[in-house]
Amino acid sequence: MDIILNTLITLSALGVVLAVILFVVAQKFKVIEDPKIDEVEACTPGANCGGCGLPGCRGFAEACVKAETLEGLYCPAGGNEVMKEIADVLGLTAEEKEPQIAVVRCNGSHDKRRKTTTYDSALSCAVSATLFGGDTDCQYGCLGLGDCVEVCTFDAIYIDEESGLPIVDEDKCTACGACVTACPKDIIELRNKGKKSRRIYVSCVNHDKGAPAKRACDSACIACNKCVKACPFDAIVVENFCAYIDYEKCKLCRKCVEVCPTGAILELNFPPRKVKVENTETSEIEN
Amino acid sequence: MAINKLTVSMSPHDYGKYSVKKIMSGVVLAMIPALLVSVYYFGFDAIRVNLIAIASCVFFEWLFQKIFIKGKLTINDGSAVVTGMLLAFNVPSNLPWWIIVIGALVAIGIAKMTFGGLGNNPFNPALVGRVFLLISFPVQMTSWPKVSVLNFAMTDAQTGATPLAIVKEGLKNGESYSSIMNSMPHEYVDMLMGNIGGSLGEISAVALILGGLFMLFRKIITWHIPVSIIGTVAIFTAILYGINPETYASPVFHLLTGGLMLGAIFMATDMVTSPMTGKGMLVYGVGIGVITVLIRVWGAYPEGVSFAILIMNAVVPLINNWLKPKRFGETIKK
Amino acid sequence: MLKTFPKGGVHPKENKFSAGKPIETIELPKQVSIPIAQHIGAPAEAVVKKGDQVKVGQLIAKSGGFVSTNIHSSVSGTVLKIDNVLDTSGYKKTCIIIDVEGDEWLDSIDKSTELNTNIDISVDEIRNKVLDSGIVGLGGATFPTHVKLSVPLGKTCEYLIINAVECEPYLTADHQLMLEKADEIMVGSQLMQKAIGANKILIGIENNKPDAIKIMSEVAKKYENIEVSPLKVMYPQGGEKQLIKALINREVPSGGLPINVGCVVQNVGTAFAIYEAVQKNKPLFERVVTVTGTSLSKPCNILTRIGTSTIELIEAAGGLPEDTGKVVSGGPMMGKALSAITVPVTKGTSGVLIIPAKKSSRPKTYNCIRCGRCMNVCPMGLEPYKLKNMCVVKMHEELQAERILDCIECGSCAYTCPAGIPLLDYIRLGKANLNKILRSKKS
Amino acid sequence: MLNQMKEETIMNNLKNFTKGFFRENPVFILLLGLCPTLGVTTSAINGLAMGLATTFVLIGSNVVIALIKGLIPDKVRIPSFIVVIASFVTIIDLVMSAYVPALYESLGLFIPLIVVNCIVLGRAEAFASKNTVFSSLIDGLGMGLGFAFALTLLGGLREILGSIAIFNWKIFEGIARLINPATDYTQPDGILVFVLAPGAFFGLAYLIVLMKKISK
Amino acid sequence: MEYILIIIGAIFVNNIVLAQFLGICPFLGVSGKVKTAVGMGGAVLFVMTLATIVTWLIYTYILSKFGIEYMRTIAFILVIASLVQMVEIILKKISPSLYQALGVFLPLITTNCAILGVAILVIDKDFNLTYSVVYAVGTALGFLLALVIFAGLREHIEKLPIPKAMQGIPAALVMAGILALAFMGFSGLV
Amino acid sequence: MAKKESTFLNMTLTLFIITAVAAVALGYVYNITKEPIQKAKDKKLKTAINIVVPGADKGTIEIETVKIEGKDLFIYTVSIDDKIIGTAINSFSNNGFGGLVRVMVGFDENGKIIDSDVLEHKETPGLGDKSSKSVSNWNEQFKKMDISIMKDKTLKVSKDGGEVDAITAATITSRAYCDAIQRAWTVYVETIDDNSQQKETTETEIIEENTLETKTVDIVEPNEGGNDNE
Ligand SMILES: Cc1cc2nc3c(=O)[nH]c(=O)nc-3n(C[C@H](O)[C@H](O)[C@H](O)COP(=O)(O)O)c2cc1C
Ligand SMILES: Cc1cc2nc3c(=O)[nH]c(=O)nc-3n(C[C@H](O)[C@H](O)[C@H](O)COP(=O)(O)O)c2cc1C
Ligand SMILES: Cc1cc2nc3c(=O)[nH]c(=O)nc-3n(C[C@H](O)[C@H](O)[C@H](O)COP(=O)(O)O)c2cc1C
Ligand SMILES: Cc1cc2nc3c(=O)[nH]c(=O)nc-3n(C[C@H](O)[C@H](O)[C@H](O)CO)c2cc1C
Ligand code: SF4
Ligand code: SF4
Ligand code: SF4
Ligand code: SF4
Ligand code: FES
Repeated sequence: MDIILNTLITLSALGVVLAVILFVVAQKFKVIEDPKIDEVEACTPGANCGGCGLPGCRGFAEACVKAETLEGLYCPAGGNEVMKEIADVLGLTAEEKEPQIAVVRCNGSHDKRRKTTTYDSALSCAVSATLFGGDTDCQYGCLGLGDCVEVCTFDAIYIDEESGLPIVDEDKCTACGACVTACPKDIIELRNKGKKSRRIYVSCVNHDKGAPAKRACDSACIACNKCVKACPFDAIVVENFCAYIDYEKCKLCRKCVEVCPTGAILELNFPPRKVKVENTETSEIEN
Repeated sequence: MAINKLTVSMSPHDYGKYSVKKIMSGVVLAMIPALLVSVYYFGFDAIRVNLIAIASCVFFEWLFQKIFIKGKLTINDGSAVVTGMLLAFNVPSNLPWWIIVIGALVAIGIAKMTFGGLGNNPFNPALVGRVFLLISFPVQMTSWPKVSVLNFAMTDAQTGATPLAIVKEGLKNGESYSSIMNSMPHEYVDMLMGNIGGSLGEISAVALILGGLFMLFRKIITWHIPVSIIGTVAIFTAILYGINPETYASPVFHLLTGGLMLGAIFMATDMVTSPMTGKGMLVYGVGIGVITVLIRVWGAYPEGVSFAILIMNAVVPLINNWLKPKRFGETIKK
Repeated sequence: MLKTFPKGGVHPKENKFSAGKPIETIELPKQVSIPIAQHIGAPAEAVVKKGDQVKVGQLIAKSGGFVSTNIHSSVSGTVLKIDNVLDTSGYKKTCIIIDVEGDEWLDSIDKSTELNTNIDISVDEIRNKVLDSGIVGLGGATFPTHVKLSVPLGKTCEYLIINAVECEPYLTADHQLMLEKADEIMVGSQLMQKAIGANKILIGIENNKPDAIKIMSEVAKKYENIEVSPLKVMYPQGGEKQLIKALINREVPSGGLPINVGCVVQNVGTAFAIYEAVQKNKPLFERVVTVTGTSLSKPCNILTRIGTSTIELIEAAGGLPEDTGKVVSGGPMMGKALSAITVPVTKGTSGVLIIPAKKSSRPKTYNCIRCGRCMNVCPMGLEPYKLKNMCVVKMHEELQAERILDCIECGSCAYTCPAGIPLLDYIRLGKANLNKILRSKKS
Repeated sequence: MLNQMKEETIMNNLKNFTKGFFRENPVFILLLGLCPTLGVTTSAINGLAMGLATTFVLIGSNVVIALIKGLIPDKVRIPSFIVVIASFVTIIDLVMSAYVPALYESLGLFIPLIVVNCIVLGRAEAFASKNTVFSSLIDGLGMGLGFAFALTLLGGLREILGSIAIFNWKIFEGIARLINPATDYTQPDGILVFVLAPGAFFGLAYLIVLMKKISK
Repeated sequence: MEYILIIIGAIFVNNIVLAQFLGICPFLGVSGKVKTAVGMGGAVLFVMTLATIVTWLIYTYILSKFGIEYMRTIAFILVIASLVQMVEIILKKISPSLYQALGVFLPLITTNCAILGVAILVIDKDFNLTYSVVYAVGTALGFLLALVIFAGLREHIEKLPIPKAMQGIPAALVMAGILALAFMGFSGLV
Repeated sequence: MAKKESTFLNMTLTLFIITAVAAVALGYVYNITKEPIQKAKDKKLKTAINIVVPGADKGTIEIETVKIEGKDLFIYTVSIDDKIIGTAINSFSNNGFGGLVRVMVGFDENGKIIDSDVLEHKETPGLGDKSSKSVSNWNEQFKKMDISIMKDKTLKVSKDGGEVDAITAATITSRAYCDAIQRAWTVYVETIDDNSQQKETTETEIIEENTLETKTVDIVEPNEGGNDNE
């Protein structure tokens, strides 16, 4: 029995003494970090892709916990679902965003854009871009060396061997935007994913005049303005010799696709048209 | 007009004469004398061990590249051959084939390809393989066949100990160094030429030095590492010998026996796992020398070069961080 | 022992095929395309328009800022159009395209060849003439010379260093210029000396040009305070920091300019151009270009008008060989590979190098074997292998700490790497990215 | 309605239970408690024993902490938790040395060190202090068994490679005995490194790689 | 001499991380950068020495006296946990610069089993107080050495194209394994 | 869950209560396990002795401690019904590959070795650990060895000109084993020889077969130093 007594006395004394000390140092007993940060971090996909613009998922979690509203905080990788979870944890409401996806605005596959030189330096678009305009006559188009592929944490983009162009995997892309910043040619854009993942966009960014553009690439936008006229919703503008479709305005009517003489406008995930159309080939590339 | 498409690349547009392949084949060439000596003394077994080691190293290099580094295969750079040969040089000539294969697997699989292959490994692959084997199979790894000139008959050779082991055991049993040396069946000349027991590539100091000079001449290695290792060992053991010649072996003995020459010339100089600057190399070499003597004299193992090199390999990043080249324009503060 | 810089450097095969070939002129081209951005700094602004008639030496584009300079017509004729044309940069850039009609020079230009050693002219006048004549550094960087001739307040300049090193293999333009125009170069140098107030002129020439050393030393005796120093052959001795180190053993501090150690460095070609501009009123519209290459039948040095298509130079040197794989503007170590042979010659074009297909692709690349060769040859004491790795994984802060911005892009590292790693490609990329970041931080 | 809720909690509990094995395996994924993982796994049986001892502490402390969580002032939370954990560790320490002395000896220092095993305190903090007693119990069980699973796996791997045996059953010799009970065959040694320190690191490294591949 | 042997033994032969497997979590966790490794090593050196002294005293003069040795685990961990806290507070007051350097690592030390491990080991080994302190210092130096070497290695391979599957912890563990292999060379030294 | 307010009183009280509860609970467990722990220890010792002196588990054991070279050496005299059936000696050698090796040697009344086994070692698994009975039967060769015939010699491995076959590639361990046996024998001879009491004998205790169950005899634990790990 004295063992129990000894134990009791010693340990309790220790406990009390420590408690007294701890009261003095109470403030600092543990790593002061809001446990909510961990919880929020647990909700994030943990890919550390940086798509939110903050240093990693933990950085994002910290920002969320600190912030009073979730406005302006969005995890593109996790999407609305994750944001909802986070909002639940923090008792806030999440912003809803229309799902987006990366599109590669270049149509210059190997067969459409002839090589005029041979590139022989480090296999990096950024390196190549500091050296010259590209190994074709188009100095705006995709260099095909895959900087975008390199940065994608989700394996959502790959270079198609045949065309030499990057292809975005619809299911994997989280619209984190990493590839957008990586591309030295500013070819990749985040666009609304659209209903049933249907999208229409001008797959060209060249600013050459029509003739040299056409010479350099068979499916270049030649700034002919036909699509502008065809669009019933004023969604298309031509600037600097290149057409651009505003995805907020575009109603996916596909009229522009039909009139484009070079097939620079791409449509994705539409059912096949009943009437025959000449330039289906362009949509084949992506599908 | 141009017939060919012009090539566009960044400057420079001219290139020097060295290539990895040339460097590696240079190392292989430099190892030939030592290989010949080993064949002379160990016969067919030396060839057998070398072939198995090289073949399995190259095979594993190929295999792991398939698994880990999809895409380009670069087995033809020759580094796996060097690793294989050096692994073979570091084992007894009567080692069973499956142990050699395990050694190659460890060297290439664990020590090299885990880190992404040539150039990325922080530790010397052949030595990792060797130390792994030494610790895993101490029985087989420390039964040294007795040398016998041009013995091509595949008889089971007798085993004998290495001079280092003889001295170590003797000293541990309280014998004096001079009496051990008196009963030692080898002369210094034997040690120089290779007529002693040991791993198949380490026995002949002369052949190894020859190879080293060749590599120096071909600018494959610089003098810093071999000189600093050998110098440190010589000085350190000379001091000990000076203190008490009865309990410590002489510097000449230390220099000529064991894997010191092999290590200093061929293994510590592996550029992948050694420091970049001359100063760094000297620090590295001195470190190897000191640790080698520590282990040889006071440690449990008779031989310490392999361990010393591996330990200093681990310190190389720190050395590189610490001893950087002198930057141009550093002398004047902005 | 000849002087040289102490650390790093390589010695590629010299291949100076066109050495000793007198400077020739070639037939005027039918058309020239003159880029409005031929120098470091802001592009010039075109002052002519389609259909305008221009004469040789007439101003066609005006300096677009302090660090910028004027552009002059190199031919007489009609402005055909102002359009985007592929130039040395590999991109299409704005050029003034002129159809050549005759060869009518501005009257103000003194076409005589007699030497004018009278430098009794005010400092401001020198600078103005240099700016008006559109002089830029002809050593490669094409930095507007009038800026370099204005020593900043509070700094003094002791030495004017004339860079006659021509350390690039193949190139001989400066060499030949020295042989033919030694006196003019001396006068030009004196003009610069006056402008910057230097006490002394040092001329550094590599020892592989003994004839130039001889002539220059002889001529220098006629003038005061000019010293010619032979130097050991070692690339990149022509880099201004290396040259200063070799000649007067001073190190330009990291991030600093030669003026921080009391020097200004100018190329011999620049000195000659300044002579012509100040003494002869002749704007910079032509320059000497070496056209060379192992496969070329007639390697030569050509005095050519700015804006001439490269192909015409090649034709003059014996035509483009069939097996050509690469055409480089400049030397093999620092030159820029052209994506087409139609690009116009600019003020910065010091040579055209033809490389056969066999030699035009890069060596096979392996992983870095950490041999340290790149580090040992780097004249700036950098660690290129490390910089490259850091560039790949985008560690920009560390890159700055490792002094990537000190890299002079000499290419010694990539030249020497046994693993054939395009070190300089990545270092350039890293520098560009880092500069971008630094700029955005500033603003 | 009620049924459905029950079902949900059961599902939840099941999830809590299974996550410890793969998705949140403390060793392979969370990389916690590595010292015992590396230190005691010279054989499968050691690994298993250590794992079970840890499981006991985990369950015990989880349950008790979930019970008393409402009573503890925030600032002495950690010390209180530590006392609870340390008590269970001492219990298992005493019990093991009393009833399985051989095993106790081979685990040595690592039994008292369960106290500082980050998993235990981590679970107490992250789970038990916020959840019900029952789900804390399930969580402790799941995590503990996940830990035991990892340790047994690593122990098994090292034992097979290092001594060609599994759960102390010598494989070659065992098979030889099965074929001919009278045989005096003694099997060769394994790859010794694997029962020594370096082998622990190698084994864990490649198991983690494997586990990441599998759990993907 | 004896003390030197204890220190050498603790640093090289029985390195706490590479041979005894204690403190692996911080060894893997805080070895990303050489700088932080030095900080952590310093903090461990400090706390380990202090904790060993205090726990030794408590064991010898309290637990042993009352015959309740079996309570050492619970007593030690309580003491260590509060000690770390106290050190943190005190440091903050008296030497802000030291606190800046070590502060972030202190909380990590509570759950570092090397601290508790050494406290228990010196009891198991029946060391007297001086021996215990020397042993603790040696062990902590061994930890520091291993941590710094390892951080150097990790900083180095971080920049290299390691195969994806091996990146991070697996590669680090393999290096730790090779390092442990190399350190076996020291066996028998003491 | 709402966090509980922290005040001095409730903090101290909580910790006090928790430690008190823990203390009582642990004390209780300790009391329960105390005996089995003691028993396990005794049993371990007895089993160890029993291997080298069969029958020890049924006899009475007298323990004597001798200090040599700063280390304890234990002598267990085993008797059944006051008849000494053998002496087990827990001896050691410092010369093992991993340092200390402890060997239990049993002598019969004639000074012949009954049997021996390793108690504690840090030798390499697969090599030095072959000296242990549980791993190999190498130490069988010491059985029935009449060590007394080599009064003036020392036990040596064959490599050093002795009579013991060393373990393959573990000569060092084999030597250490011989060294330990030699030491045990020296001590044995000295203790038998009542006159030679130069060695300082520290304590003597007796464990009796029947009393073991109830009496708590403080056995000097042979396993001092602890097996760090592995
Ligand atoms: C951004 C920049 C600013 C410079 N500013 C000055 C300057 O203020 N004064 C000057 O004399 N030279 C200046 N220089 C010229 C350099 O000193 C050097 O002569 C020029 O860059 C060409 O050298 P390089 O061919 O070795 O690169 C400047 C150069 C650059 C690139
Ligand atoms: C690697 C390197 C090599 C150079 N080589 C030469 C050279 O051979 N001759 C030369 O005149 N300028 C050379 N330069 C340019 C000089 O650094 C410097 O810009 C020039 O001499 C300044 O004169 P400028 O402004 O008149 O061109 C080189 C620059 C670098 C970076
Ligand atoms: C990793 C390793 C562990 C070893 N462990 C032991 C050991 O535990 N006991 C031993 O006697 N020898 C051990 N040795 C072998 C000794 O170093 C030495 O070679 C051997 O004892 C000499 O014995 P031999 O004369 O039978 O060859 C070990 C060797 C290695 C490489
Ligand atoms: C001088 C020199 C020494 C080398 N030494 C070794 C060596 O000791 N072990 C080895 O595996 N490879 C060696 N190599 C080959 C190669 O560098 C090595 O396999 C790399 O470490 C693999 O990344 C050597 C290469 C050279 C050029
Ligand atoms: S494809 Fe681009 S936007 Fe989509 S996930 Fe990959 S990097 Fe992010
Ligand atoms: S889209 Fe941009 S980044 Fe991607 S391959 Fe093309 S040029 Fe490179
Ligand atoms: S790093 Fe820059 S300065 Fe150094 S060798 Fe390479 S290119 Fe030249
Ligand atoms: S020269 Fe090439 S291989 Fe050698 S260290 Fe530099 S980058 Fe690596
Ligand atoms: S388990 Fe030892 S430090 Fe985490």
